[in-house]
Amino acid sequence: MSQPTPLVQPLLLQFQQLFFISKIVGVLPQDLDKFRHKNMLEKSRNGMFYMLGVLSVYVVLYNLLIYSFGEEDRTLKASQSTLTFVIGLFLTYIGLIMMATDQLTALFNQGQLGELYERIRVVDERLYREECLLDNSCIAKRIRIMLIMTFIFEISILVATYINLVDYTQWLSLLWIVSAVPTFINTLDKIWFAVSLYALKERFEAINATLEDLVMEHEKYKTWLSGNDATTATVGNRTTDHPPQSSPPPQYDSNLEYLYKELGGIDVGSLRGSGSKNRNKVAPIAHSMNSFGESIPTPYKPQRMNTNPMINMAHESELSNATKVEEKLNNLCQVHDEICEIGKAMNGLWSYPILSLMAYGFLIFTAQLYFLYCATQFQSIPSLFRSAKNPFITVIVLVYTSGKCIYLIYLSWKTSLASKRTGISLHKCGVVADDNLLYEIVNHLSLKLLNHSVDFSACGFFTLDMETLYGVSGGITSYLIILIQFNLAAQQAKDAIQSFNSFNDTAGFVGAATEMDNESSTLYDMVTTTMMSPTY
Amino acid sequence: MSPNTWVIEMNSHKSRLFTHPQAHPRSQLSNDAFARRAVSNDNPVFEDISTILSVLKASGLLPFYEQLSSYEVGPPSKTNEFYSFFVRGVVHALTIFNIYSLITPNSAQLFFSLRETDNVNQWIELLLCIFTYTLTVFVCARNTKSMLEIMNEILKLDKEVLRQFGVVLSNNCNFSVKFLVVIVCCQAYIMVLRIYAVKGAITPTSYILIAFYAFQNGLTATYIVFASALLRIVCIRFHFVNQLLNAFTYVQQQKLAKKSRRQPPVSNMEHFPEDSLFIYRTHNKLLRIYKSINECCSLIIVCFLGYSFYTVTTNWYNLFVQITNNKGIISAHILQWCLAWLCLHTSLLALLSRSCGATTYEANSTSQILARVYGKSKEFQNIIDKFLTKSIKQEVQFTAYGFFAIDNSTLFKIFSAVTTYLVILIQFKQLEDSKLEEQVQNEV
Amino acid sequence: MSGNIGQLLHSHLRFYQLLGLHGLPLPGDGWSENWAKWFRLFAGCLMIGFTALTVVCLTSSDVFLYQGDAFGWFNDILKYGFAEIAVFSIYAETIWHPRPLARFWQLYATLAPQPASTLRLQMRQHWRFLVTLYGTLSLEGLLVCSLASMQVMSRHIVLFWSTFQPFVLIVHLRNTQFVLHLELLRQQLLQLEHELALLAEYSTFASDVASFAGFEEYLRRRVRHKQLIYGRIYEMANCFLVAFRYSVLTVLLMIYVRIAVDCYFMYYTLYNKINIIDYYLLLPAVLEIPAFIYVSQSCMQLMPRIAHQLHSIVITSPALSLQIQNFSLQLLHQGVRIDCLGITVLDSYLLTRSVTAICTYMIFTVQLMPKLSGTYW
Amino acid sequence: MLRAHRSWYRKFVELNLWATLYSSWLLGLFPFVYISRTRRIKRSGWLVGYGIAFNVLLLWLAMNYYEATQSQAKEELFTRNPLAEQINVLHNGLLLLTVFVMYFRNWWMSDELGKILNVLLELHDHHFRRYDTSDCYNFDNYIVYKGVCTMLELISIIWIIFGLSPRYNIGLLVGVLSIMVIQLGVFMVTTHFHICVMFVYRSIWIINRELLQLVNRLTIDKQVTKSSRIPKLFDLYRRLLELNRRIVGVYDYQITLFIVSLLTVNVISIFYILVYVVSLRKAVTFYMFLNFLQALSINISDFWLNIALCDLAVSANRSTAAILKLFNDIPQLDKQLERNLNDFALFSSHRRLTFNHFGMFDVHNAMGFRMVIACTLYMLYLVQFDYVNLMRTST
Repeated sequence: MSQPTPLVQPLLLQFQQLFFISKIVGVLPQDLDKFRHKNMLEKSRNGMFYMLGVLSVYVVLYNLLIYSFGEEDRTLKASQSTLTFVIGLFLTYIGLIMMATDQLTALFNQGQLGELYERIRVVDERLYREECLLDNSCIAKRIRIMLIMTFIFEISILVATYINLVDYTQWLSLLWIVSAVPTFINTLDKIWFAVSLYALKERFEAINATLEDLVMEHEKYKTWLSGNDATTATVGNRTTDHPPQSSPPPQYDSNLEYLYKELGGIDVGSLRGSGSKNRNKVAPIAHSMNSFGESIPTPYKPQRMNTNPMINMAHESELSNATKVEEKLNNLCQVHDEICEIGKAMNGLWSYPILSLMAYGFLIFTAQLYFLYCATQFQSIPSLFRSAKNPFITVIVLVYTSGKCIYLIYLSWKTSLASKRTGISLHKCGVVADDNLLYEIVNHLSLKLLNHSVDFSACGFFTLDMETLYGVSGGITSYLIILIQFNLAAQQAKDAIQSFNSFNDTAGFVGAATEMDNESSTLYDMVTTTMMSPTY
Repeated sequence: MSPNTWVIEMNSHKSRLFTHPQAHPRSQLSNDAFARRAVSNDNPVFEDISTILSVLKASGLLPFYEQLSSYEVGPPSKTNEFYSFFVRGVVHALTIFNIYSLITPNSAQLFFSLRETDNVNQWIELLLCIFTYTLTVFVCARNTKSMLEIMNEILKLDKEVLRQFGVVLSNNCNFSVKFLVVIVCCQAYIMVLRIYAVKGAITPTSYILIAFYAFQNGLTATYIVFASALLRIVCIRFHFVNQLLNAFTYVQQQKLAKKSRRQPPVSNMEHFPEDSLFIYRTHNKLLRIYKSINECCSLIIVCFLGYSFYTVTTNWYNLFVQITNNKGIISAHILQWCLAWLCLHTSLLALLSRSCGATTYEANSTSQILARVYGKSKEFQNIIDKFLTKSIKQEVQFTAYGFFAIDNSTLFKIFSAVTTYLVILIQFKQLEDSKLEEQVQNEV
Repeated sequence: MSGNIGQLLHSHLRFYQLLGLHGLPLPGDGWSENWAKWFRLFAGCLMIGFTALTVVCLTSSDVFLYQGDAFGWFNDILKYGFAEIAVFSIYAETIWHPRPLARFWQLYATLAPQPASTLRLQMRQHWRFLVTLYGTLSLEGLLVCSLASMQVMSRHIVLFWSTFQPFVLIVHLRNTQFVLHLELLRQQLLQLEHELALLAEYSTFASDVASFAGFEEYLRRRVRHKQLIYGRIYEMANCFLVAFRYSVLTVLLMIYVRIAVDCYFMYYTLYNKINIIDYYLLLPAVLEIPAFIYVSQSCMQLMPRIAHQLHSIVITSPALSLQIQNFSLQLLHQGVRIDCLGITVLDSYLLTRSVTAICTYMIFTVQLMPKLSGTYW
Repeated sequence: MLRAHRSWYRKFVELNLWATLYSSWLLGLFPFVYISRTRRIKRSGWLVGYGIAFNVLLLWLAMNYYEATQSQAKEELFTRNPLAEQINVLHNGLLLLTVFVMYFRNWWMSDELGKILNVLLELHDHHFRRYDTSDCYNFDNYIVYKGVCTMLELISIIWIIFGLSPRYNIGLLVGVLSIMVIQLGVFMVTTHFHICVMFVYRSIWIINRELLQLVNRLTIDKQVTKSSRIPKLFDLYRRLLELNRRIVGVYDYQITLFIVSLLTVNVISIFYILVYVVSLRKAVTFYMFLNFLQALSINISDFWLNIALCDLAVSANRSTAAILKLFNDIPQLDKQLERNLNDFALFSSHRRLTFNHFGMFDVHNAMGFRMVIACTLYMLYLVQFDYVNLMRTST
């Protein structure tokens, strides 16, 4: 495995800037110049100390911030109850907890992270030997885009809040900048996860693309066997004019199907990273497809186009002899399984951060909306949620927070879809090359594939799946309604019993309600299918 | 996949049915685990959970089975059976007495509280506890035979494993003792709290009530711990099977090939057919054991879950009330009370869901591991296929009487349910209080 | 697909096209590129118009929104907002990726090369779609007319409904469009199932009575052929999902939100004895979701039946059994599963869940109501 | 001794079956006649007409004497809590709908039902008859449970109505009788469904037993490596699943409405009693409490019986797949047998026995549990709402 000159360039090559940034702000403890020289993540003691120092500094500053802005909460405490105040603190500390979780987990598995990328490199080499190439160039682009987005969001939120809602006469207000730190660090950490996940997805798609290529080659081989392109063309034209009553001969059909898939292009994404020859073959077709007019006749031009050259060279398809292709299919299957394992390992590394992120997302989303409501009712809200006083800033915050969560969920969903798609492509191979020996191989392998599972979950409490969104959104809605209900009740109770001043009791309700809710929602949002799923 | 989840002791090769030419792959899946010698033959079976077993035996929930050999237990002798009957009879008599005294005002002094609802809650809690325990006793009495069968099955399996691989599977259930201690402490603490809380002299009736209440709680909890210990044992067996299978996966094969590069690389796949037979058989047996454990325990578990759900809810509610009334100081007594209950029940729920989840995971991961075995020849592929085909979409689950599956996420589900009910309770409280306010208003 | 989708489908597609819901040029009209461009442009204009309408409604000081209390006002904003999102996503799909839709129609053309000959047959073929479309449309019109006749018009009602109804119309038409596509898919699946059933019968017949030389081989080839067809149907379903990726979600969401909100309003008006009867307009919206879900469910319910028919083929030769196992594994791998962005499967269970959810929210909001109306009990 | 007892029990089961058959003939719900020559049943127009006439008459009677069966306790409730009245109206509507739909579907689908029953008969005659089913205890038990439950329901109706309204008159009697007979009809329809399900269950149970015996034979003597029974069992299994699907299709509306009405009855009765006791501050007499309790318990047990029956069949089906796994550890099987087993396994991974009504919910324990939970929640909400009303009326 250890060649002097590696066959493939390691994935980490793309992570340059991200690693530097996260090294500076203390998201990752690994060694810097080791990374710069041989693109490897290795444990380093100094990095660990640096990170711990940074973490402690953050914590201190954050507490300072809370203290200094807690000044004006004294009045709030008087007007509201002790509890809402405490809740406010709790909600603010959630961010800190999240950040600490990220950094500590990064510390604990600084070793495994390197191994993870090493495994990915090995997988790349194996894929290379199966001549399915994949280019990591787009990953660097993605990282850049994500970083830019993060900066934009953070800066906009920070500046807008600072200018509108903080009185920047006293120098202490500069501390407000610290309030952006936890989310920023958390986002950096999540970018690592997201990009690595995306890389895995690309690996899966590369495998699918190789299988599709096998199918295509076999198609061409068959058409080549079945005679010159003229007949094919005529067949094509005939079908356009008056198609045969019974469906046309299989190889022609699936040839058509293959081409259409190429044309459809977008739906599988099977094109990405599947070798260069594939690309320039597709280019003209895609071009002619841009304005999709008369449906049937158009695709025949490309077919003739890429059957024409094939006629001259006597080319053979791998699928034609099963014994040769068996090896390849076996290897692809093993690589698939290996990637699934890597996915599981990655999920294990990031499980606690993701859990904390989801909890944070749910809490902040609910709290922000609730405090927005409170602000519209001219009630006082915890000072660290002052961004809720302005609906536009609130919108930005919500978009930012929910964007992080939803993107992770979406990506993991896509990845599992791509991994499931391999089975389909495999079966296509089997059906196209109509051969008993191959059928046996394909059945065997597809049984194996059915048992390869890559499902991303947060500590096994809930799977990172789009279905989760359903439950979470339901939870948010119902809890908001309940909260507002409590708030109204408390207000009315307050007004009702102004006359005699035993009002702490009822004012407690609001706080109590909020408190209960925060206690619960952390639990609630994890639960995609609660026991009482019919009611929510 | 840490190999020290069981302890392996390699006998000489002749103790096997078939002897392998060179170091069998499974020997390195537990290199570091040759910890202790083989247990001598005359030691009691299940010595890891002997304490909890003895407790349950003493309380008549399990029979005093005879140990025929180190790998078989027999039905209890007449006297022991009679003893169990006697204990159960006593328990039922006490239960009836308690219900009687709960209905009659004898127990009035136990239900001292400012709020009406708290008393009602305590009432229901008591009744639920009594019901749960009674049910436990009944179910255990009915399931005596099947419990023995389960034990025998496990022991037979161990015996076979020993004969086949010279491996003694230890079941490290040390957690059972710890939990026993925790339970006893919590119950004792709660008893003390209760006794201190009662004003005035305590009638013997209340003493009996309190003591028996604690006794019932403790035993139910103990039974739950016992169930999870059984599950743990099964889980370890499953894990062993998976390890055996894991030795054949392509990853291990590659490692082996790398290791034995100097001598001609000899694949150890030729053992696969006979080993696979053993593995499949064991897996089926384990599944059967798992299922029968589920059948034995599920009713009790459902009851316990309901009970602890109720307890947890009411205790959260009390805590909440305590925290939110800003009139007086928060009474430390009720705080301790609630916290004791919460920690007891939460830990039990966590234990149960964790052990169920682990076992289910191991049981279902066998097919996934088998999917990594790449046999060259056709017959190997057939061997693999026939298992995989039959395990498509056939995941097993540990269900609570079919109501819902118990796994890692159960704890969360329960807590979400708790919050849902809390919301409703609190709304009621709100309404009541505002009603009170209005009455006061009208009087003024 | 020139001429071979039948004039019924042709006319209806034209109808959708004129509303900018179907971005492809139809067979028969040449100059495809220009046509396509024009349609995109038209759809773009419609989109801009609707967006402008929303902005006006939300910003103007006139009584577009309910003025009674804050909650009702908020609800109206919700309605407009979701309607706008839905319409926007619809037109965005029409404009920016027509390709999967084109692919869908190609596949349909290859799978069903020949439409039913006469119009009556076509009507019988597509009756579900026709019923859905015309039933909901006529009901809608009827209700609007009855409202216009019976309701004493306040300015709010006039403004609100005159602005909101177009959104509702577009969204409902889009829904019927989903129904059309899914219906075509369902017909294909049904066809496949029938053919498999025929094969099964034939095999049983041949197995016990008469078989001819090479019968197994013939059967095997037929099964393989069916396998290929199934692959294409699966791709059709995929194309549907990709083509209407976002609008399925947004349309369902909009209808759902509207139902939830209007239920609240209905109870509110009954509760405060206000004589506004515009909540009757909710009825078509209530009918839309089941219509859609029913079709998608009947698609998905065909899967196990196909497997059933496949396995009821009497196996006489190892090759055949291999083929059949391959097919059934393929079915296991690529089952037709219609969902909106993977968020939730569109089967009737969704219906149950949403109904219970709406009930729960109703109860919450109804409890909210006395508190909202400023008087304290 | 035990054997004798057993045989008596069997006789009792038979009695139940016969009672069901004859009473449903009497009520005109089972418009078929058995032709012993062809061992088939066939639909007879006379019975259909009789059934329609009879039931229309019953409904008319029930309509007429409806007011007479009302008790005054309810009126107080409604005056106190208008919501309760609305709910009551809705609920009556639901019950009426249930009855209508039941009769209508029963008459409308009777043709299909006849076909299904014929297939069932044919299967029974040709395949399952020769197996001894005397030790299929669950079958007997559930038949008996169902019968007993039906009887209890009827008794509890009488008890409630005469218990709540002590003023007897002819109208009351007629009304009660007609309502009772109608309810009996409803129960009969559901009983038909359950008996069908039980027969399906027993057939699957037989298949399981056969498979088990086969496994044992193969494991015991190594010589036997082939068997031709698997394809036959597979075929039977497939046909049973198909049959089951059709049965569920026939009884969709009936069972769904029945379950829903049972649940609503429970929720609403608890709600009433709570309102009556808590916010109306009526002292509830012990007799009344007992009355309420028995009605509730019987309803719940009947509901649960619905669930448990289906769950029984489903679990039996699940164990079929588990039994197939036992074939794994038999060393060298015949290729043919292997292939058949694989087909069987694949099929069972594609389709399994579910009682899925409209795809909305399929009936098993988990679903029943959820239903119960949901009902509890809704009841709590209702009570809350009553509280809210209390607040608003009190000031």
